Amino acid sequence: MSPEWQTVWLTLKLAGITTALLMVIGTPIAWWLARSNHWLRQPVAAIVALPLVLPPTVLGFYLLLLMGPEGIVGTLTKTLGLGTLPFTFAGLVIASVIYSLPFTVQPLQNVFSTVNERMLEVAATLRASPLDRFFSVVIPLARPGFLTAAVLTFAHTLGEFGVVLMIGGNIPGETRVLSVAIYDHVETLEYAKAHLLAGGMLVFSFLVLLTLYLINGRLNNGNLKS
Amino acid sequence: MSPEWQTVWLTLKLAGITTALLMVIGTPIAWWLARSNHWLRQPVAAIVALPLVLPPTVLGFYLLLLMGPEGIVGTLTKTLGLGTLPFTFAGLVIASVIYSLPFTVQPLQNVFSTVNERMLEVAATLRASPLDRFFSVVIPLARPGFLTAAVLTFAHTLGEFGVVLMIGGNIPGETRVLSVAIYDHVETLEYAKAHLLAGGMLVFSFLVLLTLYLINGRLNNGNLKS
Amino acid sequence: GEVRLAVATNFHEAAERLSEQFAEATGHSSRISYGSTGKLYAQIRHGAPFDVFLAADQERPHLMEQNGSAVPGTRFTYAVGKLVLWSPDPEAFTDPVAFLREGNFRRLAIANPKTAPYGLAARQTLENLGLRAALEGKLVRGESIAQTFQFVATGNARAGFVALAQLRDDHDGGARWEVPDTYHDPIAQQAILLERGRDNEAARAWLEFLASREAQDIIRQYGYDIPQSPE
Amino acid sequence: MNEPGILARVAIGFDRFRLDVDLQLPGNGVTALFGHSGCGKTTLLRCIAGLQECAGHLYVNGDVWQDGTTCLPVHQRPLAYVFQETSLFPHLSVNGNLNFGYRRTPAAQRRIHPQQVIDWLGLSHLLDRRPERLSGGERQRVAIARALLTSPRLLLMDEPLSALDQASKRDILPYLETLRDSLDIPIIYVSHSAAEVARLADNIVMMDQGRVVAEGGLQETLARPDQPFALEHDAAVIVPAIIRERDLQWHLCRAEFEGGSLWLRDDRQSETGTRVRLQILARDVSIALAANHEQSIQNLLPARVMDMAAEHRPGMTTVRLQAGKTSFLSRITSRSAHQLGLSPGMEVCLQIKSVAIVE
Amino acid sequence: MNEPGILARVAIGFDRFRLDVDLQLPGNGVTALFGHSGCGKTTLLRCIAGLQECAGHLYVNGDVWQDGTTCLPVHQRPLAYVFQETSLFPHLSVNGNLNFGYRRTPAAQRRIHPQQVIDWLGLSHLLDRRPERLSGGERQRVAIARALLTSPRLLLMDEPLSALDQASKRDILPYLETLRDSLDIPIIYVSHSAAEVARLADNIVMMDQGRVVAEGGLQETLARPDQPFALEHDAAVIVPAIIRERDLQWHLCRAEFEGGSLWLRDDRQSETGTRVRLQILARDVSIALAANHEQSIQNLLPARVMDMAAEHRPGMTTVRLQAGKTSFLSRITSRSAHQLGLSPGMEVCLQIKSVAIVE
Ligand SMILES: Nc1ncnc2c1ncn2[C@@H]1O[C@H](COP(=O)(O)OP(=O)(O)OP(=O)(O)O)[C@@H](O)[C@H]1O
Ligand SMILES: Nc1ncnc2c1ncn2[C@@H]1O[C@H](COP(=O)(O)OP(=O)(O)OP(=O)(O)O)[C@@H](O)[C@H]1O
Ligand code: MOO
Ligand SMILES: [Mg+2]
Ligand SMILES: [Mg+2]
Repeated sequence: MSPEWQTVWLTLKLAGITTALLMVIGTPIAWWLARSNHWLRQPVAAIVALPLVLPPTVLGFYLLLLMGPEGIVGTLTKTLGLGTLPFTFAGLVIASVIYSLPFTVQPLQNVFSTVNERMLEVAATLRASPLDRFFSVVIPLARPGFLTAAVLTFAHTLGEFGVVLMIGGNIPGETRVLSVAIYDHVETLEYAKAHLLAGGMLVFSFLVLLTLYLINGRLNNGNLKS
Repeated sequence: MSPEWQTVWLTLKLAGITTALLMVIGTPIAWWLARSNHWLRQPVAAIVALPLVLPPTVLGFYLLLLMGPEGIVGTLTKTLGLGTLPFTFAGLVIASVIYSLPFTVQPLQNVFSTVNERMLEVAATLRASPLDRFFSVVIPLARPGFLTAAVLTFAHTLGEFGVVLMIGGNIPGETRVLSVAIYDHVETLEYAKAHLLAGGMLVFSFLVLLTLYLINGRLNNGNLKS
Repeated sequence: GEVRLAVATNFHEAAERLSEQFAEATGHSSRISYGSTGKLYAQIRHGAPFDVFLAADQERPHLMEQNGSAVPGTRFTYAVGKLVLWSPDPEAFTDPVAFLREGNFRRLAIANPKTAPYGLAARQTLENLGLRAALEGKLVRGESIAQTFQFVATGNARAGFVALAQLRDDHDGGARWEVPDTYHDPIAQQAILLERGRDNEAARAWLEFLASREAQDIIRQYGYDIPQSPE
Repeated sequence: MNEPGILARVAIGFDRFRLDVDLQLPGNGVTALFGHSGCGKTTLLRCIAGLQECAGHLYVNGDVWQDGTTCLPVHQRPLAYVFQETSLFPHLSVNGNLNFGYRRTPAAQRRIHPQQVIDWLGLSHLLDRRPERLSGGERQRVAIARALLTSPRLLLMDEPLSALDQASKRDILPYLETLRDSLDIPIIYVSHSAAEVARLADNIVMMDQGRVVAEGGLQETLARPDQPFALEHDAAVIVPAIIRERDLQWHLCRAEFEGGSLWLRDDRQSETGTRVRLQILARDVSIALAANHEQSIQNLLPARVMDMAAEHRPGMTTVRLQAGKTSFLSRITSRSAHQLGLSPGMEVCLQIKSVAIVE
Repeated sequence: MNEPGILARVAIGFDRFRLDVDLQLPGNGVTALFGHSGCGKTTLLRCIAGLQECAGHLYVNGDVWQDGTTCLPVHQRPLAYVFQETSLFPHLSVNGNLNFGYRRTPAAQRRIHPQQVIDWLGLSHLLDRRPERLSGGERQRVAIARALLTSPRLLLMDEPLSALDQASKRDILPYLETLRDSLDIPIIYVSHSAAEVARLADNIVMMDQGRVVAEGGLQETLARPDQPFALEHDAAVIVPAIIRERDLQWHLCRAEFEGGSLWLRDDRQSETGTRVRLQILARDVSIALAANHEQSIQNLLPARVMDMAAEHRPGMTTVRLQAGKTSFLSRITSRSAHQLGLSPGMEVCLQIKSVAIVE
């Protein structure tokens, strides 16, 4: 694989894995935030939004501290025999997950809070267990939220850059993703290459998004307005 | 005003103005995207999400090209006697608006699509004009979406950095915002100052978010689940 | 008057100090924006309101002279960077070349040779030691020399090539090896008067001041060399 | 076009359903809309309200609401709509819901005021409540009140009372009657309850599969023995009468009509001289060859058989009779009709077990 | 605890409302839940279903659903619930809605199958439709079908037929009767319609302001002349009988009961020998001192006055009479009662205008 395609592949892998992980992690958090009455609800909601507030590079710097050999997380991963996370793909994924968490949780929480309680009650009287209800009622009703969450998360991880730069160390084939590559080209005045990569990324993303929205529109066909 | 407070003030001003503008701009776009059946709907939805895909610095670079003295927008603003936008506060605002657009539009579109059509019909039979319906029915019913949109937009503009750095040029008192200042401190190894600013920003944001969520929870009090 | 300076990040502290002296000496004030050389270059090309550019290399000032964003003939080397192999752990190495050759470490940090002059110098050093290929797999690249420093300072890389200007004697002890300047091309940092500053008296004054003996002393204190005969 | 009344020509098609209606309704009074589930009643109301785009024209008391060129948007049509399903705003309290339309009605046009409807519909203890904390019937009452508070010039009601118990209905119906009379506006009322219809309606429209299969004034239509309405069990005639006498001891009053008089319960304690409307269900009317006073049925009227029709369901016959100038319906078994030898022109005695004042 | 039947002790308070109920219901048959709007019917059903947390205990046919220590979650209670308001899943087609509960019912427990209910409720042409494209009545029918398809062991129905026209009701009610008999499960049925109740219920519970004010078997309760039910207009007795004779020419049949026999419409074309349940409304029963055969009322029965009670509303008297061993109610004006000199023990002739088979 040529280095360019390696970078593209790595980028898609990172964005894909991050999005998938966040859907799994974010959904229960969002559900709890939307439905619970626990007093910790609001504080947790506020904490979830915090990664957004810090500049990505700065967030990356703190993650570097935390996950480094002298950081809390680093000490832990070392004792677990996992080594340290910075400059590894796993480290990138973890950093991206933390940074993109709000983009997953907020839209989901949002749409979960608009799911009609009555529908859950009906499902319960039709023998659906809580988990079953979640999959058979909440997820279909909350589909626009899932779409938004996935799109925001994926796109944001694609474009995400500060954190990745800091945690990744720009190792070709391991942690150099497209955003970093484009950035490099801009920094070094290789504008033609930058235009090419940026243009390709835009066109590709546009097509992916368009396809997603068209499929979603087809599925909806007016059904979610009721 | 000391330079630090100037930076804080500038940051809040930027985030505030951007959020306010985006609420105004994003709401009709989101409404159209959620409700229209125009064939342009999906393409526009995809375009709205695109600013996310590019690394912020790269986006900033292209905005610089566009709004610079030789860019299309720049030529326009110059003939209008407005000068060029980069390196001005106005330029920063415009760049932030473009970059944060998806964070406003997506959650709004999302929640708009879950607003019960019947409620709008009822309001129409009760003499509410389309605009009136929007303010008296849609906005209250979509409140969680507005909250999410505002929080994501505001927080993202606070932490936003690549675009701001590129378009703003890091000019003290004019375009140097907190995120850039923290970044500077980290870059120049002034860790103590970086910790202070980052910590302050986190605590402040946490408190603001918490307050927001608490107020929202109070307002809801179970009313949006119906 | 006021001069607006665009300064490469690695020169940040020195520039702050210089502008204080400059103000005392001339009464002119200065407003400093920092950034990576590449970014500042792009901004200046697109109308950024800077009068003077203190780059981290000679390539970009040279380009500017050619494409008309700067005033020809005002370019000169104000500082020469010094490359250091550094590790915060004093035990890390005593014989730096042996240390590099043995390669008993997981990560070695350098700045990105494409974007940062110090990175280029670091790569040349490794090439001259004949270790570039051997170490390629262990390199992590910081986007700027500052990021490279952070990789090392946080312990995530065992050692790294940083700028001498970044090390404080007081608390950045550890093991260090000042790379002899025979191992790499000189890291010549050049300054230039920008078109916007052509008629700014303060801008010209700043450049004059930057070349002064007083300024050179300060620059040296911050870990740079002064070129023997300014070009 | 400038004549009073509602002229509605409405056509619209769904996948498997087509509504095609051409109606001319009086400009005031209640028109009952009847028909099987799925026959298009709600769709017709939605077209009239402008909630459903459709082809056709619509003139209401001289105003053009829709024709080839114009189509008034919903909020500019001075109508009120009580939806078939609950439709309260979840983000507003009961009070907020009530005021929604009231606030948007120009003060000069307000003819109904909050306190009135709150009293009528018994809502005073609910005003601060959120809709989700109301019972089904309470919600429905709030929806009715909210609609009335816009002082509409056309009132569309889609089964407004179906969620209510008999007692609530009994309490609310008189107010709807008052409204009908005092507002002088047309009301289109979808209901499956014959009792409600007989009580409120002046006019009946019967729909089937998207078409109007019968329409007409309440009295004429009900007095047709072959009536097409699915009322059967509840066939009735409506007789205008005047209260002439009250028996305070037994809580009875005597109402006189063209052709006789009837005793009935003095429910409303109407003064003598009051004009009333009596509803007499065909099932409450039996026929004897001669008057027998030794029984609990006290309303015995001499009458003449006019015509007879077998019913849709076998075994029953509806007989139309005339007492004086007034028509009555009697529903008896076909065997009785045969055994009594009933035939048009025959003189008999009507036995009327029960009479209700419906207005 | 292991005895059949439902033992429900339920208490819960809202801001201004308190439900406090202690009920013992039979383990099969229909219990009608009656009461004014807002009296707590829905709340009671929700507590039984487990949708509303409440204090108390609940035993259903020997199973513990709730007591001090356990509380079965909703989905583990083998019940079905037809909600008062439409509750179809908007993201599923009619078919998807129907199958939702069916798929989740273990195959061995399925006693009702999709094709059956689709036929009963006339849904076959709607299966692919989305709920928002159904009429109000269609939605309600789908909701009933969906609930039945879980083959529940307790069926809770909150005004299931209120959105339906008379014809649809007439079509559906027989199936509900069949269900009641064939499934051998208890059904709790909230309804405002006396006709539905009289037809379906074996048992009546009357609520007011969160409390049970009366309960009992349908027959005993209805035959009390001072009956506390808000039925009044629709007071009736239910008489078990056997079809003895059919008059095919006149579409009539004769049903014999303890104390006489009655002619009625041969609606169901039941074979002779069939056991039926007759409903006789008090308003259809008049009283004569002697039999008069020269009239359309053909069911004349000798009977004895048992007792009399003035009604809640003045002017009317409900008289309980006995023909053989069977009780009847007659509703007449108090003046008639006085003029005929009715008193307990007196022998009179019942004139019964109309009889309906309800089972
Ligand atoms: N949006 C739609 N798309 C397709 N078919 C529809 C739509 N809305 C209604 N229908 C169909 O049109 C017919 C008429 O529906 P409508 O709601 O007018 O009936 P209705 O007379 O009000 O019935 P009900 O008494 O049950 O409320 C029904 O057969 C229904 O299935
Ligand atoms: N969540 C709630 N919070 C406060 N009050 C409530 C709540 N739910 C119901 N109520 C009140 O409790 C009472 C009983 O309500 P419920 O729904 O059980 O009545 P219902 O008998 O079903 O009436 P309907 O025939 O009108 O449906 C009503 O007065 C209602 O206002
Ligand atoms: O000052 Mo630099 O251009 O980031 O090494
Ligand atoms: Mg309808
Ligand atoms: Mg209820």
